[in-house]
Amino acid sequence: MSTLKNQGVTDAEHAGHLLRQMLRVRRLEEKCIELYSAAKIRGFLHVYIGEEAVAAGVMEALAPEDAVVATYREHGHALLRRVSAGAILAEMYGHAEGCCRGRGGSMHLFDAATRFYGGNAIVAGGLPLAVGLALADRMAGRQRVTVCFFGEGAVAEGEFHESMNLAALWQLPVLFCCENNLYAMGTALGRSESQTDIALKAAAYEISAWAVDGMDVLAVEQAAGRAVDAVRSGGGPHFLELRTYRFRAHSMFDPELYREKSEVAQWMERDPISLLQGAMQEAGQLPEEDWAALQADVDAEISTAVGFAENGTPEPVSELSRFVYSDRAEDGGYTGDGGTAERDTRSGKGGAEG
Amino acid sequence: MSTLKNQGVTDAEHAGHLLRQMLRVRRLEEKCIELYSAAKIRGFLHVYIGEEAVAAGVMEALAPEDAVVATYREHGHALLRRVSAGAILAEMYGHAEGCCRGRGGSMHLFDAATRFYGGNAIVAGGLPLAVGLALADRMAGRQRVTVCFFGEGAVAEGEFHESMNLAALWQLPVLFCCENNLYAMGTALGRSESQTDIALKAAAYEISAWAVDGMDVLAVEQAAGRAVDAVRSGGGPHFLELRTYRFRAHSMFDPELYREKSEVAQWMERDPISLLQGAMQEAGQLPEEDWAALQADVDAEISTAVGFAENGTPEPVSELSRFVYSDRAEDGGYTGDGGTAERDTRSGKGGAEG
Amino acid sequence: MKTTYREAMRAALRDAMQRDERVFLMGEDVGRYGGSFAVSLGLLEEFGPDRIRDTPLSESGFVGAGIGAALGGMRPVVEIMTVNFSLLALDQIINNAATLLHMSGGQFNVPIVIRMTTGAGRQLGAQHSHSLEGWYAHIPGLRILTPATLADARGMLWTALQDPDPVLIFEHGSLYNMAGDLDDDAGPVDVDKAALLRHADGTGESLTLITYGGTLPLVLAAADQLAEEGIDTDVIDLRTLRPLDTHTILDSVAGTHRAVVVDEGWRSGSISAEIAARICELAFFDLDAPVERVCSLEVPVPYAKHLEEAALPSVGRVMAAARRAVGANG
Amino acid sequence: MKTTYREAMRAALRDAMQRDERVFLMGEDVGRYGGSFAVSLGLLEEFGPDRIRDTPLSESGFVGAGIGAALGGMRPVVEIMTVNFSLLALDQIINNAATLLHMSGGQFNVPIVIRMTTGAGRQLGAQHSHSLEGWYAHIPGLRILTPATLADARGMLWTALQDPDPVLIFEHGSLYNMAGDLDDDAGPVDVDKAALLRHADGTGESLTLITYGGTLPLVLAAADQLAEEGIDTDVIDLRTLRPLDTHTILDSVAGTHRAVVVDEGWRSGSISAEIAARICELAFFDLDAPVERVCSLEVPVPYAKHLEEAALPSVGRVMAAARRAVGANG
Ligand SMILES: Cc1ncc(C[n+]2csc(CCOP(=O)(O)OP(=O)(O)O)c2C)c(N)n1
Ligand SMILES: Cc1ncc(C[n+]2csc(CCOP(=O)(O)OP(=O)(O)O)c2C)c(N)n1
Ligand SMILES: [Mg+2]
Ligand SMILES: [Mg+2]
Repeated sequence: MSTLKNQGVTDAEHAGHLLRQMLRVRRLEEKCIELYSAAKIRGFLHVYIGEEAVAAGVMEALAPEDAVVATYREHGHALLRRVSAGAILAEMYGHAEGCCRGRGGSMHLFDAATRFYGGNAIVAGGLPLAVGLALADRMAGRQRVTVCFFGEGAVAEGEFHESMNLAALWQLPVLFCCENNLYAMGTALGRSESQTDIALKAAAYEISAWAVDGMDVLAVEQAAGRAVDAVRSGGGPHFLELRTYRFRAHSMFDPELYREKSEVAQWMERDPISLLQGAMQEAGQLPEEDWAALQADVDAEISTAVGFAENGTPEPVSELSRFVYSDRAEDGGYTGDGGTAERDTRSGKGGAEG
Repeated sequence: MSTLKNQGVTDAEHAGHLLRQMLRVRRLEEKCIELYSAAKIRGFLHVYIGEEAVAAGVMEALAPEDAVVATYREHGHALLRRVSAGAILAEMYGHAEGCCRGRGGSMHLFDAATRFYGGNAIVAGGLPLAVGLALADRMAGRQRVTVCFFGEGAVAEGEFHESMNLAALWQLPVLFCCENNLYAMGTALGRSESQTDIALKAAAYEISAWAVDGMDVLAVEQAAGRAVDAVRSGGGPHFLELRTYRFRAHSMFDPELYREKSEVAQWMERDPISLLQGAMQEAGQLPEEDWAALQADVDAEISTAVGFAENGTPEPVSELSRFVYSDRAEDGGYTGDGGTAERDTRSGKGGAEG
Repeated sequence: MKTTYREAMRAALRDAMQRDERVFLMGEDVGRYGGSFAVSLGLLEEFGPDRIRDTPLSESGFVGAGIGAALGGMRPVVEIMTVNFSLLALDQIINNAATLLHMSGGQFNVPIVIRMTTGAGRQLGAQHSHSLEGWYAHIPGLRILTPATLADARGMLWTALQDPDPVLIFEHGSLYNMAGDLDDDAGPVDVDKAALLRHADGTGESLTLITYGGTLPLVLAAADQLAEEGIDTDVIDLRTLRPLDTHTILDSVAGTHRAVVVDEGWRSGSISAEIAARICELAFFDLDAPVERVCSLEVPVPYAKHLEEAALPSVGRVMAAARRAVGANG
Repeated sequence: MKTTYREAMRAALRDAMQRDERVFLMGEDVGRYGGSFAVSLGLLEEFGPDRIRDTPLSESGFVGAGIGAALGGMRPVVEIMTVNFSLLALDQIINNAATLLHMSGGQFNVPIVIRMTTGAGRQLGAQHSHSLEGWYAHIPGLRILTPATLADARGMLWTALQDPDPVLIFEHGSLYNMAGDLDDDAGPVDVDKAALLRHADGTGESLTLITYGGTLPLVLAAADQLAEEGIDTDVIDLRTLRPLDTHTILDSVAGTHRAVVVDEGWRSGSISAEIAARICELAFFDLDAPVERVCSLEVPVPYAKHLEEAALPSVGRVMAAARRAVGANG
């Protein structure tokens, strides 16, 4: 809060940008819920409502050449990493225009252009990938940063431990962002960790780690900025525990038996969007008409995106077996470059029938 | 050392017992190397020479109803847990008289009678088992302790992390004994852990943990005694880091390229057997003839064991498919009780041909 | 009594907990959340948090702990939320649960039951749609059960708990809402025999359809439609994938001389391959046509509905295979 | 040039490191220890600790990191000490390496090579004797290579590194000391085709023997002995288990009308089952006898030499199966 009151609102334009970013995520997620109820989106759907300040703050600290690894609760991360809302929604429609041509769905958004490495539906499954991306940068002598988002539930997985140790041991340029929203599905943090101070756990690997108010977008941005700078300048891995809360159910199937409505209500008083909006209003930096315009803008973006998704086309079933192996050209080389592949001189074809 | 000088040698009889225990392990291991060279023993063989004080000290603290889980370097643990040297050697001969009827070999010694749960050739693979054994005791309201031995190399595995957390979260009666001999095969601790203070790592799970001079059997015994008492009386999991050193190669195949001979020599000056022997002699508690008698005793035990193993018989090949599933009796019930199985009323047979 | 597969599983859990105090359920969100597929809903209130034990996200750790608890005299039922996450626990399942009895020369059996949801069909994408039960059936030391009916959902758990050795129960996610009638006194079932759910009456062309689990409903539907075309089928529900009940399969094929195996796993190295291989080995001179396999296409299961449907076995594909088998009368 | 399988693998690694600076080797004890099977001995001195990278005991972590490094433009060769420990990394291999390309709609391929020792036969007991390469071959998105000759040990690595997708290389532990002659200019090899290592000349009864990896030497020995008995064999070294080169198999069986498949995996659900099923599907009316399978007995591999030998395929068992196949001329 202090950040919001004292320092954040000094740059009204920037604050407005952050407010917009959070609102874009919020509206996208609300739209997803609506579309899910209308059965336009299927599968599992996990929304980020309440946690927008985390992705919004962290993404500000990144450069285009950096990499992002996220979880199945990643619509917001994709959007703020500059994957278009249209490509995201089209993906959830299962359309060829989706960012993964309909093969990934809500939990598996990917985008090579923005180095957005997903979308991972295995809890903690993205952490080793982030370590490896950072290792590649380190070995190639590139000054890039890899940011890895994951929930506090992932901290109990062995892969968390192995990833922390590898990153610290090899001093890799990776920023771990633990979105501590206090629950892993229905399991409260205190029921899953003997030590609930997550930043302290990270510090036990000799990783610089600190906890941040994840409802305060300016605090997140500041902390992330510092951490990313340190990582980029060779300071080794850093770790942020972002204390936040999910306002909605875990997924569309969750009856929320495990927490009190009053607890949710209490956290909603610290809605990251309202907090920033309120602080800006108090400081006279958000005239009613600007706020209205901002909302209208965002609504327009989302409805354009829905239109894009609605008008999408199904990926032809004839393409089903593509992308099991990389495409090969007539001459036997590989056609797609998938970010990393190159042609070679082999002949034959890797078929989908094993 | 202080322990040895000040307090250990006060009870000469007990010190003599510990000396004997360590010597039994040493001689057994030396015999294993000899038999390996003679091709009587095959497979992988990992000896415990240099580390005897750890198993000797810890086993003193245990009651018969307690449980032990160890690693592939477990001949000494089995022996001191009261599995006979004959049954151990016969196992390595692949004989029916072996403690696992020849199916386990050096890395897989088991003994139901003494609740010795192996022998595990997967690094860290025994830790979750130990947690589960302790959970069973906890749920059944039994005041038993499970002791789990593992090397410092296991600390990097995800299963270490998951086991620490579960044990601490559920406050289970388990004592973790990390045998920190500074190397995992050829990998020095500093090359595998960002934080090399293992006890500190354990403490990060809110587990009471302390480091002990693993070359000082009295110090180990004292620490283990305290820890086991605490565990047994409901104090939750405890953790000992036992600082020791392996004097021999990792296994019979290891050319030891990764460490200096001088380092080994330096550690050998702190040979746990010589240390205790020296302290006792200095205190006048180990007359030459006692020492000679002790050695003769131990030699006799080992050579009887070799005789037992030599005279063993191969398990009939017709029995090969047994113990894939528990035996079923004529009436369809199960015959073996394997410590836990009971008869039931099912018919049919689980065959080895899937 | 009207019930559902989910309720039958729950009744089986409740029953087991009541009958044997060594039984407990452990897994992610089995307690306060009510089970990710609501199977254990209400059991926490009935049996308390010790016996309906929520675990952290630590598949290897808590499966291993279940094995240890089994060694320690308990009868754990460990729930892995879905088969997809069981890959994290494979070391414990294969290197410990499946091997301890043998390695210890018969001293330490492991009476653990591990339940998990399996299968695709709900647009969950590649990482959440594996059908690996047939793959698990490769491992000696494990028993693999695949309840596909209400009676088996109700009965297999207790039978599994009586087994002194590790048993894996795979529950196909699409079955939980299956509703129907179940005897009021439904109880433990034999798991050693496959079930012949439909018997060709000898009129018309005949054929054996072999399947299990999530594809049983579509195979039964295909059988109905095939009957209308004059193709008369035996339908075998394997029920147990390891050990396989080869006898029931061979008995049927001896009568029909043709077989189609249907499973949701990827074709190469599927349980269907094993069944086809066994039929060819043991009934070679009985067969009038090659054994047909209907499996999933060998692609990571895609999210989009039309792609997912195209990747999975369907009534249409089963019927096409059946027609091929019958037409191939050589 | 006289060489060994181990040296050929080492030469391949050295060559790859020299040719492409993106290539690096990572795994437990690949550096200072010299590799647990001494394959990488000396490479640390030549290429330094960055590119010959010792890892902590963290199979899931460093395999996942290898996948990430591949995504990041490197060409990692990740060594898992043995297949037994790869179970700890299965989630990364199946849920990430094998699926990312598809899930991302073709955007992210994963050019990783994962090498591991496989197999039994050295009295290492149940936890250290798995033969799971055939089991891995079930997974779409992976390519599975099993070099069994010096030429393949020398040549498959570079070919694998040119593959834009994940390749797993299984090296049978019993092959490392195999010595023989290798062309001085031996280099990359095609991996799309199985090799016909011996061709039945049409005199006498004929038969196709199909195998790969660690059992190739014993199959070749059996072929020699069978020839003396007047049984004339095609011997196929599969080389690649996924995708399988079905053509080479069918071509041979079209000539011999009989086949015996030999592999060290457990029989149920083995790669032999898949091969037998395919032959029966695609060459049903060509076959004169059921396809025989010679696999490991379905037990955790025991330590004792006589028990282990009895559990594994042997020349004697291959010959018995061959005689059965020939005698079963129906
Ligand atoms: C390895 C694994 N185990 C279980 C699951 C099922 N699951 C999906 S999300 C989730 C909770 C994760 O909680 P957390 O990491 O805190 O992230 P949040 O959902 O709170 O953002 C669980 C248990 C999974 N996807 N992967
Ligand atoms: C999961 C796993 N990875 C690798 C190995 C191979 N391996 C056997 S022992 C060993 C070193 C273990 O070192 P440590 O835990 O310190 O025990 P120590 O041998 O020093 O007693 C390794 C890497 C294994 N057995 N299991
Ligand atoms: Mg959470
Ligand atoms: Mg060690």
